[in-house]
Amino acid sequence: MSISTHIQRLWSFPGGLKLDGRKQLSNEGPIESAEIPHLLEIPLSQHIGHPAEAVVKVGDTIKKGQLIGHAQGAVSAPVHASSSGTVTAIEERLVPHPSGLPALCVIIETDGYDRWDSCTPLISMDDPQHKNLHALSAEQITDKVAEAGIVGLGGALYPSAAKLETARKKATDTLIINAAECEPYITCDDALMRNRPEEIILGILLIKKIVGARYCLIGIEDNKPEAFKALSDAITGYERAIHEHCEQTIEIIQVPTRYPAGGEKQLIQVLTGKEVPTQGLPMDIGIICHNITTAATVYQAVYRGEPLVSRIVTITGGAIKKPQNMEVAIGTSIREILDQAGWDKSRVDKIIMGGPMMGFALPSIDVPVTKATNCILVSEPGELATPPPAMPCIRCSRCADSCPMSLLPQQMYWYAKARDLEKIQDYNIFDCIECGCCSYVCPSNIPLVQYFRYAKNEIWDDERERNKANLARERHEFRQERLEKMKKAREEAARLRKEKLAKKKAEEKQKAAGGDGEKLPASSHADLIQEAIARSKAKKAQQQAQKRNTENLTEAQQKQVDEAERRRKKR
Amino acid sequence: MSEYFLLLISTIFVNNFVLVKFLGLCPFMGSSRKLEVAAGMALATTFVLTLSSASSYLVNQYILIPLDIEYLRTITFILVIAAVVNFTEMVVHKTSPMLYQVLGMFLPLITTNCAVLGVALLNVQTGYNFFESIIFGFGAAVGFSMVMVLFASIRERLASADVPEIFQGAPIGLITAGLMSIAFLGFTGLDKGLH
Amino acid sequence: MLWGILAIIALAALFGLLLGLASVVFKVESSPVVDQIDALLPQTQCGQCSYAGCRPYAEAIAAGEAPINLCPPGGENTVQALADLLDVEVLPLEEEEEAHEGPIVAVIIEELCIGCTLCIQACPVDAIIGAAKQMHTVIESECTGCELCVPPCPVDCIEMVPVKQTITTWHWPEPQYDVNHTPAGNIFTTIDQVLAENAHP
Amino acid sequence: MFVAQSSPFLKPELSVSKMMLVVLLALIPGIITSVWVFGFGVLVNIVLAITFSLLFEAVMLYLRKRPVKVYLRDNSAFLTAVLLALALPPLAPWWLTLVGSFFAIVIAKQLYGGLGYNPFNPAMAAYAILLVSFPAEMTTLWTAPVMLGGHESLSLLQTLNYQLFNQLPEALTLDAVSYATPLDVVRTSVINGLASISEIRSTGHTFGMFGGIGTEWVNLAFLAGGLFLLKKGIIQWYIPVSMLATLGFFSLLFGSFELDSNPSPLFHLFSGATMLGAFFIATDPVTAATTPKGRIIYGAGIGLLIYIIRTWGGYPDAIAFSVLIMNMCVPLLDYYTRPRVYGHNVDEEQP
Repeated sequence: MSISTHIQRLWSFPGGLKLDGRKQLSNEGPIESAEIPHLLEIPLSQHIGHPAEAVVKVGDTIKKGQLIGHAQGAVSAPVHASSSGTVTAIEERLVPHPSGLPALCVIIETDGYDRWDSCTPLISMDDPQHKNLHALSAEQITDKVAEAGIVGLGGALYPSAAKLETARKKATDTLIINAAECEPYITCDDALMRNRPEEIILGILLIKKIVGARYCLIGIEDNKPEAFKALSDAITGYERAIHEHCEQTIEIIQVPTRYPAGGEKQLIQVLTGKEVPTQGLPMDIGIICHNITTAATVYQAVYRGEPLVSRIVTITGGAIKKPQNMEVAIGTSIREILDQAGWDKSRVDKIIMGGPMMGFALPSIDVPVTKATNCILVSEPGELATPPPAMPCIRCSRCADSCPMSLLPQQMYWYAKARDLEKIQDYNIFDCIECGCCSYVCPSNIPLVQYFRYAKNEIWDDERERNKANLARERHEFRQERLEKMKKAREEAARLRKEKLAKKKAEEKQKAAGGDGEKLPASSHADLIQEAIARSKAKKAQQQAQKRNTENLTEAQQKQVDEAERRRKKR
Repeated sequence: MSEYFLLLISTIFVNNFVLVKFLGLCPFMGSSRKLEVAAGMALATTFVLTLSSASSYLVNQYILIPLDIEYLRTITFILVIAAVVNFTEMVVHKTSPMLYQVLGMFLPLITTNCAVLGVALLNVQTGYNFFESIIFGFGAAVGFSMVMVLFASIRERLASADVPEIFQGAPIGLITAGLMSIAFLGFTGLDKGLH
Repeated sequence: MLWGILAIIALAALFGLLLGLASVVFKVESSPVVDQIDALLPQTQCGQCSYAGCRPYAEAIAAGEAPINLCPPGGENTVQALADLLDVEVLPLEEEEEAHEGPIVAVIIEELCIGCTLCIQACPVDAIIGAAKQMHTVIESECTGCELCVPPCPVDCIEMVPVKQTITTWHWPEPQYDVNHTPAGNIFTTIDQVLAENAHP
Repeated sequence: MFVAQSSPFLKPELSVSKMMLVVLLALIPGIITSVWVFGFGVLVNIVLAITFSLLFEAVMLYLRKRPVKVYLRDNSAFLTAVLLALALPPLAPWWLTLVGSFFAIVIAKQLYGGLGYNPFNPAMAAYAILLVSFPAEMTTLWTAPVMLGGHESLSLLQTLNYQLFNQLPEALTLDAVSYATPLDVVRTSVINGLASISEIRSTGHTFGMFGGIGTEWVNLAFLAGGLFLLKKGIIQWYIPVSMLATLGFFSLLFGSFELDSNPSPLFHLFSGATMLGAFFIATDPVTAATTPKGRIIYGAGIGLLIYIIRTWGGYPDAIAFSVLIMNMCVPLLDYYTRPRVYGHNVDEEQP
């Protein structure tokens, strides 16, 4: 059933939570711009897939937007310098990751000029009717997106070029732009929609052109009316441009506010009623889903030629004096942007990157902002929960009722604790999107999401070990065969030699027997040995004799020989 | 016909072989650690029970009574059961080697399993005819299997329960079996009531 | 009395015949269980189970001669998997020497190596490349950490190094914070570094 | 080392002890009507049961080296004690409650690992063991409902005196005080063919307006408590509705063609401990099934078993046995009634 121009009805997803959005803290006011930091630490792996490989050397002077790490392999994304300066080091530095482990970063000392590298936009800005958009081919735009290092900014961090490429090949008829932003506190998409709606619309047109989708839907939660209005006005503003390039206009639909409506699978289910097949992709049902910030970044890459070097970050929480949205260069240390926003150090309880439902606690604040940083939440005591120790599970099934994927967290928890990895896969643990609803509603305060992450990792580790063991077995068996073959070859050679020897001896004996008939036929064993000894003594004597052919030497040669003799004796 | 149905109900629920008559406890406790193993064991026991119940009736009716050597009943029954068990062992070994490897120790045990011998002897004692003895054997087996599978599923869940150290494994299994038999006492008097 | 004995003998003969027939019909070839056990073993071929490699150990287990807890590299998981497969009790692993947490890999110290190829012959999975009098090195991805190459080396230039954990191999620890065993200290996300700094800047 | 707390970081104010407290709150109307109808024995039982249970729980937790205070405050032992007390006969002697509490807390719960691990409902396991081991005390010590008249009702002191020291006031004998429960009367008369329903109704001792005399009000109070729990969301509708519907359906089915020997559905629903069983005992989350489909089958199973045992079985009120038997089937039910997960066998329903 394809969707007609206007959506007849909205579907809904099971479970989910009614959360206090707490967005009013930071959704007013313009997008501030952060100062240029003194030092930039740009991690080389800010995306899913192979990390980028550094192309600059220590000491190079680089300009803003210049490539510092090119992509490796099919699924990878390049990394660019977010300000001009000199590369002072390429080493392992702390990066925002729950493990607190370091990763390879390019360290740039900025010179403050912030000079842009030569940017090559594909289309010029001053083209009101956007006629020349026709001239552009889908491949050109995709290459530009790949070259600009654009990744899914909704949190998935999947290189967008690869995703668009596969979507273009498959029959994708619906493009969904995810502007739901269901996590509490986070308002960076909201700020973008209010302040730069035209960038978003043009970005969407570009993506629609690449993917060749017939319909385009923007899903936005109904708790952001101002953003909805700003986007609708922008759509009417670009009415003619939209009609120019696609039959169906861009529809913007308000979905009910319920966490996790912003999940890719949940938004698809709400807008189209379709379900993404398990372990499959939205493309399998002809849909592709992109975050709204990613669309705006595509606009910047194509229309302004700027790679992805900065990001809008919401800085909010009880301990922040003035919560706001700030455009920050990637690589800036979080400590600097917190100082800029102003935070009351004595009332800090938790510092979290991302939202309170799916974000993680930062190991330290001297870590850089990366492409994934959409929000820094600095909470005051009492604002976020520090749950008491977990009590045993009483199987009340509130978690199962709240699970948007209708899984059974209480059973999965039971088997995760018992490390029964087959049974937990029977309960489809890999369909869990780690949204946190089950941990939220659990009356015994059990950290269910951490149990499920732990179980998933254990299963992956098991598989990796299984493959390693199989490989080791194959190598071992191959080695056994090789040794077998070598032993056989050696035996073969020994047998051949013995045969040859026996044949030779038979001939000798036969010759000897032929010479003096009356010699005893069976020469006893001892005689044979005597003969052998005699023979070898003769040979040695003969060798000894012509060891030193020094008869007709010239005078000079003779002196040299004596010289060598003396040296040899001395040693 | 309702009389056969009543016999079946009373053998399965009212005087269940494991929980009320306490026969066949060693395979019940021994191979109920995992559900698949318990199901395999239950299947094998059902096969053996029904077959040996029928064949022991025939042997008794057409060999022991005519030759009036009833005093040899127990030995011949054991012989019959041993034959049936060996036959089953071969069938299981052929059909699912995995089950055979896992059941390994318990399959010959069925020979001396008191439930199997119990059925054969009870058949003769209560004077069931051929069809009734098959129903009785089958009912006993279904009762045994049902309780075995339920018990195994509970024990599998108890495997990761926070049971105190000294009670883990068999002790908690026996307590659970005790509670199950008390629950089954709820069925007492059902067959008299149904009459 | 006589009839009784005769009847039993006849019955026994009859059943013997029947069983002989059945055993022919239900002939069974070699038992596939050995392969299943072998599939669970970590294949390090290290011989710490006093058998010449994983396959012989699997055959010993299948034949019932060897207990299931002789495999230190496999550790707790292998014992658990074998116990599940064979439905036997989970025996605790004998921990003689200190168990190194995390996988280990052999590394050849290049300065000391004299190229004697003794370790190459000792390695059960050909994970060491090199030739006589040439530099030897261990292929890290292939090495199973079985430590068989350490003793034969005349100049002791092989060391066992734990594999370093990176961001991609790190994973969430099992949650330990429940009411029965509450760990010391505050488990939650108060970042000690930041708070210590702020409390007394 | 930096020990990370995993997301989510938002938590509503909720805990197991609060949930159990709300359940206890919902029990209060039922308790008050019981005391009003059946005398102070019920109250004495409750107090005794609570003290014994908490004592046993504390001792067991100490022996198992578990933090005693934390677990005691989760009110689960408290709730088990009250449920057990409400199931015991009002004049039950003190040692009956002691043995009952011992079995409920020590054997049926703590030996399995305490809260959350016991496969059998502790209160019902204890009740079943008492019913089987002390049939005399469990069936004869019921007191007549107050609205029946003609029976002396004992004051608090007299009840205490009887229950603790087995002494009755001089004028009274046990028969004068005790009374056969409606279910027991119906069962003994019908099974042995002594009298038909209409004859029993005429005696006026057994049938009240819509259920057993006296017990109908107690059941009504528990029904009210149960509906309160449903509204507060502590329990879901699956188990009570499916249990009561099955019980009603079968009593209607069999009642329709043998009117004289089978009591009406209302009688079944509002006598004995049906409502207490449906809303408070069967819905114990630890021992009940967890999936919606599983819960419907679990409730239906209990309803059917209650009807079978009450009509043909050997015991008058079969709540305990039915719950225990269905508890045995819970692990299988949970495994085979898993809901369809998002994205699984998706092709047919795709709009």
